[in-house]
Amino acid sequence: MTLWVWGVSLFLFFVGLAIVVLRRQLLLMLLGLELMIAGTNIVLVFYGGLRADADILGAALLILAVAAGEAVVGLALILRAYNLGLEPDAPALRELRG
Amino acid sequence: MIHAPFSLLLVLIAPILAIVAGGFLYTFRPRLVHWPMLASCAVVFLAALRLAYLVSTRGAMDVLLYRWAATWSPGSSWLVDFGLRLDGLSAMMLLLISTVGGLIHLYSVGYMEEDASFGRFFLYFHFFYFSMLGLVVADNYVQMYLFWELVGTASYLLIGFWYHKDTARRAALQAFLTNRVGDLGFLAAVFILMAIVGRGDSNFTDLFQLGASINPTHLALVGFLLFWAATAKSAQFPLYFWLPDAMEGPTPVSALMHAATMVTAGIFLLARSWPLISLVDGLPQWVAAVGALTAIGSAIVAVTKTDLKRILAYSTVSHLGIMAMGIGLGKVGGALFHLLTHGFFKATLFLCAGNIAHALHKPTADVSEAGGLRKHMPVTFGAFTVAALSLAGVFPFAGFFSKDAIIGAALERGGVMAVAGLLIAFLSALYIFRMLFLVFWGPRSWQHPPERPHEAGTVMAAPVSLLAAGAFAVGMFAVWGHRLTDLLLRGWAGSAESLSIPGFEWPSFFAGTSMLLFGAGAAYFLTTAMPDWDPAWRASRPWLARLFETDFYYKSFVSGVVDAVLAASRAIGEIFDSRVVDGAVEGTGPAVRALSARFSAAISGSLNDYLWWLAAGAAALLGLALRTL
Amino acid sequence: MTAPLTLLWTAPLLGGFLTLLLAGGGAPRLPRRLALFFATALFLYTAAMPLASGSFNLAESGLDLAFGIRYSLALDGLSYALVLLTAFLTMISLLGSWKEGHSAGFWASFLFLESALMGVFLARDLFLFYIFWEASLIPMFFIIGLWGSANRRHAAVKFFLYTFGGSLFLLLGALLLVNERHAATGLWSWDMSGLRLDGGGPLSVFIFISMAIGFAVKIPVFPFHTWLPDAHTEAPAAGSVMLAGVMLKMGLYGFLRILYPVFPGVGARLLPWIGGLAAFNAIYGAFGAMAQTDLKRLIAYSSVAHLGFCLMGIASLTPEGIAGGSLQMINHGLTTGALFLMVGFIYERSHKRGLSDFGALARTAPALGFFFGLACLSSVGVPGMNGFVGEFMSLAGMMRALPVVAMAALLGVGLAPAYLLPAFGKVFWNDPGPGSCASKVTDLDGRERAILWALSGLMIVIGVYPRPWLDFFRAAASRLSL
Amino acid sequence: MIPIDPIQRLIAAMGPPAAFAVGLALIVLAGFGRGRSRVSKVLGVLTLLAGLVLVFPRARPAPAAGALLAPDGFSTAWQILFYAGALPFAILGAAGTEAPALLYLGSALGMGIIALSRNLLMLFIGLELMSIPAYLLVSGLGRRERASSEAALKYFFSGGAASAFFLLGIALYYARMKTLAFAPGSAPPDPILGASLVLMGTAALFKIGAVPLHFWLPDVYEASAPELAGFFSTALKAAAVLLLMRVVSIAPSSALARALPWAGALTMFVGAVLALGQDRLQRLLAYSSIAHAGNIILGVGAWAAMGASPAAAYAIYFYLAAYLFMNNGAFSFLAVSGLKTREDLKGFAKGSPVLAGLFAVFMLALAGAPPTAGFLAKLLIFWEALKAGLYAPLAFALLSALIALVYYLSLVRDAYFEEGSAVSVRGSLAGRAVLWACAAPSAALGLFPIVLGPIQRLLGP
Repeated sequence: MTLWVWGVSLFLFFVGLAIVVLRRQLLLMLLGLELMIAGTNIVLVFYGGLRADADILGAALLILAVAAGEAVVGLALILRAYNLGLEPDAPALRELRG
Repeated sequence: MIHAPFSLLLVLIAPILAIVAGGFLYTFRPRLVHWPMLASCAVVFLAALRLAYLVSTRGAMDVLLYRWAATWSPGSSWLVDFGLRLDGLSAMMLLLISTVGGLIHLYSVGYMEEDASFGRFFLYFHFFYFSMLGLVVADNYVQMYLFWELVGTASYLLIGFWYHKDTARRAALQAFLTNRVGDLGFLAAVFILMAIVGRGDSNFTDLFQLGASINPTHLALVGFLLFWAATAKSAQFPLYFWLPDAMEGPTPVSALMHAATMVTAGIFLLARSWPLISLVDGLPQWVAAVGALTAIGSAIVAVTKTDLKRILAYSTVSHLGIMAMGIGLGKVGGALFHLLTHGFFKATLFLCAGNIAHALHKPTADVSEAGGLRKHMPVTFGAFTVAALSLAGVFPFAGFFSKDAIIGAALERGGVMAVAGLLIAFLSALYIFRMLFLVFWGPRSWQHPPERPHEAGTVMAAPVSLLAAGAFAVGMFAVWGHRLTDLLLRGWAGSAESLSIPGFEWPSFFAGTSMLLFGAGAAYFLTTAMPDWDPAWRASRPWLARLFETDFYYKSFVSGVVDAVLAASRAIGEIFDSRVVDGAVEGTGPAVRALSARFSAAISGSLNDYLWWLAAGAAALLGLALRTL
Repeated sequence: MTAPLTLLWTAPLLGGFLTLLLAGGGAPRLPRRLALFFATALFLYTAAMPLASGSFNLAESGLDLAFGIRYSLALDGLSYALVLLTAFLTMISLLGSWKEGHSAGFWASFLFLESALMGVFLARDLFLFYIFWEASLIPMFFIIGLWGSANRRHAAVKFFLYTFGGSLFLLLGALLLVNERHAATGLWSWDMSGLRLDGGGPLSVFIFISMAIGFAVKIPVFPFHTWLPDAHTEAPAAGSVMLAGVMLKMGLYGFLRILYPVFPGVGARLLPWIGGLAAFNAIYGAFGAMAQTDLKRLIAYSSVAHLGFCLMGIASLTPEGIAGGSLQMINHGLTTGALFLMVGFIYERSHKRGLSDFGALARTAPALGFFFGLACLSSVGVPGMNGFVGEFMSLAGMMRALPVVAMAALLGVGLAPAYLLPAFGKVFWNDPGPGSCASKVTDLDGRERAILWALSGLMIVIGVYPRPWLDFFRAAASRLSL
Repeated sequence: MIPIDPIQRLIAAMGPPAAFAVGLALIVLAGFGRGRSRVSKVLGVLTLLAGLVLVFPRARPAPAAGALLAPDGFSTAWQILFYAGALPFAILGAAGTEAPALLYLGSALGMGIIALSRNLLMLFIGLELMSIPAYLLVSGLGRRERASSEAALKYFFSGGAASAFFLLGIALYYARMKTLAFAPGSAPPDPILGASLVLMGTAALFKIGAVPLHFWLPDVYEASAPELAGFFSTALKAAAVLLLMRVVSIAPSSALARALPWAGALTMFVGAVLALGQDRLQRLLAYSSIAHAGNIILGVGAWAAMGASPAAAYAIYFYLAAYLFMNNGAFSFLAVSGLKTREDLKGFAKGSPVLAGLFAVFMLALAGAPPTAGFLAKLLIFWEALKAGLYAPLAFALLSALIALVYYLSLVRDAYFEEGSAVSVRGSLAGRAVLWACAAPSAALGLFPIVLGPIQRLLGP
């Protein structure tokens, strides 16, 4: 059971990572980030149940909240970029380099 | 407190005071600079006489002046003392230097009268004189080396005195550098001796007492190195070549250098070191061989030269060779005797040459430009003749006695040395009579100068005459009274036999005089009987001219060595140092910058790349963590 | 005065800041006057110090800082000689550039430099030593970079980087040394004096070599010498004087103060290597100098050769060698200082330094010719002048330690006139060629003569009677010799 | 034992964060009034100062069992760095609205929480609380809007991914240890735990700017206002270092700890080499901060290798403290002078000698030239590395120090030796005050390390 949960969790994490690394649309990348966090959270929730640890469930909730806050900030940043006329696309963001 | 005869201190103090006074005078009255110098010469001459008397009555003495340098450590102390050595050898040298040097000082007052750098000349000149005085009274090798180098330095300044002349500049540099090559030998010998003594330096008396107890290998090394030093200063093969060029300086400089101050230093060193040199197996033979080679070679070259001073310069080289030969044959006394007589006649000859050049308004004269000066310059002619006869070794002129002592020893030794001795006698007569005939009898060729040649003024003629008198008389005085040998024996650390000077002896008289007559006859034949034969004969054989021009190609070899050193310096200083050593330093900058550009290119600006590297970094760390699974 | 040694390095520092602060007051001459006042006062103070206390052995009690670092200063013969040299040459340098219309920063930089150099020679704590050692780079960096000649920017950066890089080896060695001491005694201490590692283990050898590289860059020893010609050539005359006169000596001082006392065994073991390298330096520098066409560059290479002799004497580990090598440091400071100053005077008048840019200066500027010739002879090592004494004793020492090396180094002695005299001849004797600047070079004025008389007088005095000067190094010589 | 009342306990435990909460509330309230920009600026500075004062507890009670937050010597020492490091930004930047003050106070609050945490969850929250305002600050406070926006996005996504790694590390830790609480040396040697520490360490190293996790850093520093980059490079970096140390301390012989010296060597070398090629000053300083990060990471590696030696901790702390002054000074100089590229710098010393002098002090200090603070900082790190036997990384450190000197020195050369437009800049009073306040310790801290003596006692036994 533990292995299964770990499997799913890591799968989600690495899919998220792959999205973040490989995809170019910023919104999709944001999704990837959330996927990484959510994937990890699965393990925490699982262990919380398994070990009847209320603290960890609370922690999972807190992490969700933080992730949501992060997502909001991410969206705000993307929006601002869009408003400034930048394409919401990773390869377009290459003014700074070298 | 220093316990020394005041006259001994005076020998050094008087010139120093004169130079300091002259230095002050120089700044506001440069025309008066010669007065303190002349006064100093007079004082030194009187002091030398007094010292000779002191030595012969009271014997030799060592005087400690002061401790020059010293260091202390628990195990050992190291020190170098400066002192004065007064013995027969130094007394004789002092007499020679003060007499000849003083007279040349006087002569210079006339000779340099019109030169713009009159004051500077006397400052340098007296410094030269002072250095040589210091050299002969030095009490140990370090001190001797000190003055030895000062002599070289002064000669550099004086040979290059007319520095507007390219040849003078070159000759000065050549003289200094060649001497430096010899000095290295001296320095090395000093170091070895100091290492042998173990506690720094020691004066001659103590050192020579060590003599036989020194490791023979070390001693041989020291002996050869000292001889090497002497070959440079006394112009022996292979380091003789600077001397003929050194006549680029004013004539009084040449006279002083050839007669009293510079080239005599090497012979003096050999004589001083005789107690060591005589202990080394084979070294005296070497000295004799080198001396003979130098004497013959340079005499041959002297025959081919036409410049007055150049002939005399090669003649000096030849005579120094004779002296070295004498020392090598164990006749130190004879060699020193010859040094003494040579000082007189060579000074006379140079000053006469100076008179001639002066009369012709040239810095130096060629035999082809002179000719028939007999009537116009009677005093010069007389002096020159006396000195020439002395040089050639005509009985009873001074040169005869001293040369006779050496030729006699050569004949005694027999074999190659005997042949060499006779050959030298022949050759010296040949070149000096050739010169005499050409200059004073030969055809006149000086119609063109604006005014007729005239005799030199009294201030120049008087010293010349006095020197000529010396060139005549000093031999008889020294030999028949045995005074020189007696003097030299005071404080002598070698065998008494080495100082003995034979009196008149028939075999060597006949041998020497017959060679002399051959030489004189040959000279007459070449210059007067068939004056055109020699130039024609030589003109038809250009290789021969080249042979003599380059001193049997030896000069070409030397300039090759110099060029090689210069090329090496360029290779190191211009190419190796800046391209290789510094190139490695300067090259790092561009190399790191290139690396920087590489790294910079990796930061592409693409967010995906950034994240990829982030993941890769994490993966690498993870791999590291799991590797230890 | 309760802290006479602290005063030695704080006074010039204070003077430097004052000079900078008072610069804005609209009195253009004030900074240089102030700087000269401080330099002169400090020199007089330094010179009077042993007179007042009867000895040049002084120590300050010290103050513990963090990390085993101790603020401790002391003076002994070796330090005193170099401190005196620093004070003297700083004063001379300032006087020598008196007429150059530099800003306050120039004058202040020399005081800052003096402060750092004093600190180097006074410090008895490795850390303190290193701080002063490196701090001396900063003023010199600005002196070269701001007031140097055409290629000064490159030279300044190269100087700083190269010597800093060398110092990193020194730092590494120092750190290892402190760790070693901790391993041996359980004490964290950077104190120099009580430190002695007799064992010649590989670590000791490593530390020795590492620190030696740091010092070698400064001296400089082949192959770490290439910063020097650039720095010397581009620096203003006064900067070159300080650089050659004092800063090169720091490396040798390091050998004398740190390496040999701490590692007597290793020093003896490496004697052939260091001695050989030193002898090579003497020859290499001479060959390098011979090829130069720029007067300053030539003198710079001559420094390489001379410092080779110094190092050789010290490395011989005989009393006469150490004393001679140390005295040669002072001699080189005076002689090369005088040469650089005179090149500066020539440059100030003509803005040229090439050997072929001049000719017959001995006729047009006889006083300059006299002093230059005198300094050349001293540099050549003509006896009777200071240069000979140091060279002679260094060689004598090496002759006892390792005759082969001394014999090889004789070649360097022989080559010295082969580069200096031709250079002298070209500038002072040769006929001026076309486009020569010789006519611009007027003769020395009174101030310049006075400076050169002071330097030349010392050259002769030391040469004729070196013994009292050798006394400075007596303690070091007897302590360090094998 | 004297009983301590809960309020006192709270203030003792987390006085500064509490103060920040109050300060934040006040600024929000002030936002309704007039002149809010100035008021919020003053309030922000006052809050930071209050935080600095409250860092020092009058009594340090033993933490309650299972406490999420509890002060110790490290937290006290490091919080000083955070709040002092934020001051130049608070004084120089943050104009316009109350938003910047809110953001940096929030970020500082996050740092405080990192310092006080005894629990991985709190560490994570602190990390996020520190980072999220930082993303927004970058976006909002650049001189070039588009570039700032781009940099903020890059920062956000990289940082988000790093946070996710940290989270995964937490999950692994919990799986293995059954708790989120951590304590020094509490963990068994175990590959799972090793992986967990590595993942958390990655996030910390990312924030420090270790190679190859450094790509975001130059972009962010370049696009931010200079004073903001100063804040990031000092306070935020110090927090990340403490985060790394907390993670490493869980198992000082883990793979992470053993990798650190090499990571440090790589970081300082690459950072120094990269900085060498830069013409834009802010980017150059960004790379230079990577090189400095390498030294610190090496220090942390040595600290871990010697079993959390107090001396090494102090070396790290001293480095961060010196760096706080030098780098804030350098960035503040850019803010005050308005210089952008090396071309602008040429001839600067002619027009503005005083500012140029301060600049030279910062550069020499950053280069680590004695007698500046930067020298002692580097020396202490090298010394610790030597003590720990990290010879090869130390060789890299020496080499990198030399390379670093090249670019700092060329900047000084440009300012002093090159010809150029001699602009005369005086700077505002606040600007000059900040510069002098940074320059004095940069120059002299190395000579008087005794000033930090009390801190040394905090970190040591």
